[in-house]
Amino acid sequence: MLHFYKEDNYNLEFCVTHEVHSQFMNIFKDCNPLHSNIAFAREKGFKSEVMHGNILNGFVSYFIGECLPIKNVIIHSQEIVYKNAVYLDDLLSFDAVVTETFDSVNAVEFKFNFKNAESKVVAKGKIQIGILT
Amino acid sequence: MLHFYKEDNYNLEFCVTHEVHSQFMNIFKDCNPLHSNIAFAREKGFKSEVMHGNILNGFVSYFIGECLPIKNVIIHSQEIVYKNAVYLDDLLSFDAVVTETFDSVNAVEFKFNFKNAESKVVAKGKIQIGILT
Amino acid sequence: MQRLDILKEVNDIFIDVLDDESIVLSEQTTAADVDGWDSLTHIQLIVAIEKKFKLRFTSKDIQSWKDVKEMIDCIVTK
Amino acid sequence: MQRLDILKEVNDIFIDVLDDESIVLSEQTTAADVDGWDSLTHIQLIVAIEKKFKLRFTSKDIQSWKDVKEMIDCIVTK
Repeated sequence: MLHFYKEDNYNLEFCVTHEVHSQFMNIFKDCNPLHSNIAFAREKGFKSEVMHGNILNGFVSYFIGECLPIKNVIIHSQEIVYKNAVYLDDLLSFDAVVTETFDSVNAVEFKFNFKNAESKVVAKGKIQIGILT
Repeated sequence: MLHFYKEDNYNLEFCVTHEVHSQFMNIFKDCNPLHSNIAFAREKGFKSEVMHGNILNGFVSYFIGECLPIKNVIIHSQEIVYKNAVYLDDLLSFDAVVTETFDSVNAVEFKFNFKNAESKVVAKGKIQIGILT
Repeated sequence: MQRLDILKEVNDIFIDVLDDESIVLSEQTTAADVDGWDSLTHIQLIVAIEKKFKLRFTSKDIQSWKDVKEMIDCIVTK
Repeated sequence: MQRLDILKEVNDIFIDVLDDESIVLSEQTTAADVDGWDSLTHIQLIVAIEKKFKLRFTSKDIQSWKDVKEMIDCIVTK
């Protein structure tokens, strides 16, 4: 498919800054203690407040909307599995690869993962997009 | 499983306000023309700018973090399929139902959907959460 | 693969994508017969079928189908 | 269902959850033998197995398994 070929890969970096975290809570009002209360998070076995998984989905939105060779795209579906906790100020490396293209319906499938600074996979998933003609 | 029983259901309402939309773009920097340029969106067959699908995932975050009977939960995985475009100021009805519980590993699975004011399903998906002990 | 096995697999894909256990396809089924078979669902169905049978349709193939029979004809010949 | 069929199904689940086509389980395989079999993956594996075989383990069942053999023993008796 024009612009997308199997095994094309993309790499980006994201940082879960205090600003991202606090603005996410401000928009979506998810202030669950796991995300906002260090004592609670520690009691549950985490080293500090766990960042919202859906912050990573926001980064995926940026990847699809802004980092592909063309802008006329739309997300059809996406899935994500969280593997390890993300903490404030974690610098995440994002890798995505084109796994399949479907010319008949102008669709492209990617797999992606986010790794933290210790190269641990913190989340992985799939996205299917459509090309708007 | 304590607190969660198969077929328990939840209903919430969300509105994709201008504030939510603009703040989402402000945090995640996804200003793809489909989301920000009415002429582009119309040329692609939509009635105006299409709201980011991942705004709905932010609402899912709120549902899990703030609307369940207990707060000691964490998202394991989630998936979403977008079925119809969401526009600015759309009022969305969110329905979720417990589809399975897994006592052995303290996990609960939900199915959910978002419907717009015309009762059209705009997105549907699944979430698996864990209960933190 | 026999036509009946293909129909069964395609039926399972429809149940999964449309999230409707009650779907029973026959070769005569058309899009109009299946609740929720809209344009985006159509894409999800095609993608799922292409993946399952490890084949690729052309957009011309898809446009020519009038019913499930013609879809299966096309799967058989790929 | 025969033990070998169960092992095959469980192997497919491991490949899917761990996203690693190269996984070949035997009854002697332990968690230490499989790259990436960490605590969250473990939950995903158990959930997928419970769904696939339409059964439920207890937390006691799971804690008692030392290898894949004991997991299959448990599936067989459910």
